Amino acid sequence: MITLHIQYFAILREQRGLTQETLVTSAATPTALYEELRARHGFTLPADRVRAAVNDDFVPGTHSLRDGDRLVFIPPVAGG
Amino acid sequence: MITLHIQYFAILREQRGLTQETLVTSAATPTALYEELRARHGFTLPADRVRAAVNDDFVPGTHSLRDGDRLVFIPPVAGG
Amino acid sequence: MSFRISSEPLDPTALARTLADARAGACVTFEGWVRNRNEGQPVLSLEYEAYALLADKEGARILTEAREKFDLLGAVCVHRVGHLQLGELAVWVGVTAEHRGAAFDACRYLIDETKARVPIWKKEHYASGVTAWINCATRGDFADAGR
Amino acid sequence: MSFRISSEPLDPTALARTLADARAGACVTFEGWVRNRNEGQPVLSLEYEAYALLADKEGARILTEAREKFDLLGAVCVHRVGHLQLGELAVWVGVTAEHRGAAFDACRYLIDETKARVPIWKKEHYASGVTAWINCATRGDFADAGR
Repeated sequence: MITLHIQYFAILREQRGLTQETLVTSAATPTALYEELRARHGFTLPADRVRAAVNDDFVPGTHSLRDGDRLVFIPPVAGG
Repeated sequence: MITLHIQYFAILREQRGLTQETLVTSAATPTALYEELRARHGFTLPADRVRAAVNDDFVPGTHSLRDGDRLVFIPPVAGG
Repeated sequence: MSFRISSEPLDPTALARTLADARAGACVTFEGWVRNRNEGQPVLSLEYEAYALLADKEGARILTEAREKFDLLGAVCVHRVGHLQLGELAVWVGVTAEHRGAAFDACRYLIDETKARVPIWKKEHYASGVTAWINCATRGDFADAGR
Repeated sequence: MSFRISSEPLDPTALARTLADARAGACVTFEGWVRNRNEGQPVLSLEYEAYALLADKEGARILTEAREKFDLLGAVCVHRVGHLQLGELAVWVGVTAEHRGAAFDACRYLIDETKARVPIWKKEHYASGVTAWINCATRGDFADAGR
């Protein structure tokens, strides 16, 4: 189990009702954690539309999470 | 013979030393008149690099000039 | 060259002044304004939210790319965050170059890449009272509206 | 939509204000500045001279073409004439549109066509004391210089 600090923005912030939280998880990757949180909190965005950042850098969804990482899930940006 | 009012701009104004003049000519087209003036005043631009306007509209070099026309020879514009 | 996020209103005149350069023959600017409709719906206002730390990093990368691709002299990109009203300036991009081709191309590149890649989100408030995070609909248009 | 020749200095802030439009999401501007070199020669100042009656007509035609080609909301093009110093604004083009693609394309079209077709001439004054009407050389570069 690892401890992660998660920060939420935009639609995820509103759906979670929090700007940040610290949690203990067995999820090994951002995608695995997102699926876990999505099931728990009813996030409407599927995992393939959400990018991840660890310690303020983009990472692939398969990135190996480490104890103490700061994680942000990034909904689609404003675009057009 | 027709009477024409000619206005000069930019390099032609400087080479002619006048901003405008009225003259009587047998030239039937802008190109013919330009060649006549070029020989007389030493304009450096060849006729094929100068456009013509009659009564404030672009015309081809072969346009038929009429008595009383206002004529402008247009050196290459600033471009770039 | 600078990229930044601003929670204060943008001042185009002051921003343009920072680009003054005796070598520059061309200055191209892009301004993104809050407009009164989007895809047919009347819009009342917009909220922009940014993940500032990563936005700054990604913005700096985009500026570096632009400098490599185009023959630039200067470039500034500033994006507002917060609640904006109709007509307000949401983003300002200004580029200087010796010649206009590079200035146009670089300005276009900067705004296109910023909109596509920088973590800034936009929420529209409609006259109907509904709101929607743009590009976050998942079950047809505006499926997430109002949540 | 307007095109004009100005013998007074241009004020970009005031010009941009005339383009305000609640339907517009994008405003692209081009500024042409007097730069300190051209093709390797140090430039001290520039003179612009226009054949105003025909310039106004040709400018109006270019605006009409742009409106037909691109999905514009507003467009303004103003060109200075007279003797300009380094850093001064020689030409200002501003375009508004719902979307930025049209605004960029139209702004580019307006300045490209204006420079290619509108009867406005430019004379450069060099540090060497020589002057030259640009594009009017006939026997190699700057053959007409100083005449």
